[in-house]
Amino acid sequence: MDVLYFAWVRERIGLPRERVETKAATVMELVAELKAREPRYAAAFADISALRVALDQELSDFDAPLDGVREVAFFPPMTGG
Amino acid sequence: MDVLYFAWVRERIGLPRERVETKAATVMELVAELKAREPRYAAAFADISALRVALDQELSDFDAPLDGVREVAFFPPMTGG
Amino acid sequence: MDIRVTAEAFDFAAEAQGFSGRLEASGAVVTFSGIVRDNADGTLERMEIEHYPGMTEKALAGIAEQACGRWALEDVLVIHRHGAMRVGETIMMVATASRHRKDAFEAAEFLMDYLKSRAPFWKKEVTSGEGGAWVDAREVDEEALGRWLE
Amino acid sequence: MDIRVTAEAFDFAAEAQGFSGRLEASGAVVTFSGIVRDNADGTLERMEIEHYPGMTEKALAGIAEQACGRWALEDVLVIHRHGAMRVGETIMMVATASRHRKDAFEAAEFLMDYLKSRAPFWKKEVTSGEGGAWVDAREVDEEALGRWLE
Repeated sequence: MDVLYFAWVRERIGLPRERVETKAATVMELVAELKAREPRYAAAFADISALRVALDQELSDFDAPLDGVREVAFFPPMTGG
Repeated sequence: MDVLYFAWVRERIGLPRERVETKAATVMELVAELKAREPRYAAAFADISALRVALDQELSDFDAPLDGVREVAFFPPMTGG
Repeated sequence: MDIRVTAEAFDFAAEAQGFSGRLEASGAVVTFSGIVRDNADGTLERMEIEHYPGMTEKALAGIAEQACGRWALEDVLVIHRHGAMRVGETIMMVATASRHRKDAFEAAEFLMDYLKSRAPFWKKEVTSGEGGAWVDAREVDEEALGRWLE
Repeated sequence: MDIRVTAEAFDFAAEAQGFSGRLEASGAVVTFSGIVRDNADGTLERMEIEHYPGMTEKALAGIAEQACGRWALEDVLVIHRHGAMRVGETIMMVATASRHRKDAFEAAEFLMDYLKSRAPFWKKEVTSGEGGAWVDAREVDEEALGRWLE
């Protein structure tokens, strides 16, 4: 699965995207796996309420299942316009 | 006093403005005087609810006094924009 | 504040650009433009707009000043034509600029609602074949004013 | 419907004119444009906008389609830049066209409310001296979405 990071999430983790092999069933489980990796991931995911997630380029939520998902993206609330 | 007519009021009466000597105390009294003049005035003022009035270039109403007023204008509801 | 009543055609895009270009601090610009549209039968030859010289300028300035009192606006532009114009020509425009979009949007809608029913303009549609017909004021336009009186 | 996401600067006035010029039946055109404004200290060097290629285009098209479903619109234009831009440059614009101004205004506000909080763009302000700071989402922008859900 491709995992993408944007804005300060990208900056904290230090890369824009990576390939992740996981058996996580939900977004929350994936987040727990990532947090356990290294302090920079733990820092980026410290406050989940400050983050948004998109699954295959559609806004979703942290309880959503990852079944069949090919692309997960984490980012702060959007500030377009 | 100058009396001005716009849009279909002007067309029905047949002139855009005229000088009127009157002792009418209110707009309604002026309207009554004008209606008594000729059928074209009576036609223009037949339905007062379809008309608006401005006194010295400020929107007003038919009960308003004419004391000190120099310019009275009659017209249908505006359709700007 | 820039208020103009004119018989001349004007270039909406150039005016919008000039308006935006003069701003110092605004992040949000809203424009509205009204365009002569054809009637259902496609027979509109021209639109004729009559106005009340003197009162028109006062009414527009008064409406624009009210808008500036109610919202935090950096600038306001109102241009309104009178005389004859053809299908596709721009009848009028307003532009508002503010730091935040809410003020710019609300002020532009307020200006339009007041312009429609409180500025002394009267539209006549002249169709080929027949003569002209004065456009009736719409009840919905009068109602639109109500929301600003709460 | 014309949706563009681009790193290139664009000419707001030319786009607004092109949009209006293509219309057949609309009497009312509303535009919104967002301009990079300086910070309170006057030290903004540039604004940088990051986006999510692929999702951005889908999100904008989805929002524009929703607007077309809710209001009687003849056409919709959305242009949004990403990358670096300086004070005074146009970040984005929307334009809506309808027979009646109410539809054009409401649709433009709807588009803006959704763009602000639901399209994957992130703004960073880079000031002289210091580095950059990501712009925080504003609570008021999130609240603005609420009125379209009634």
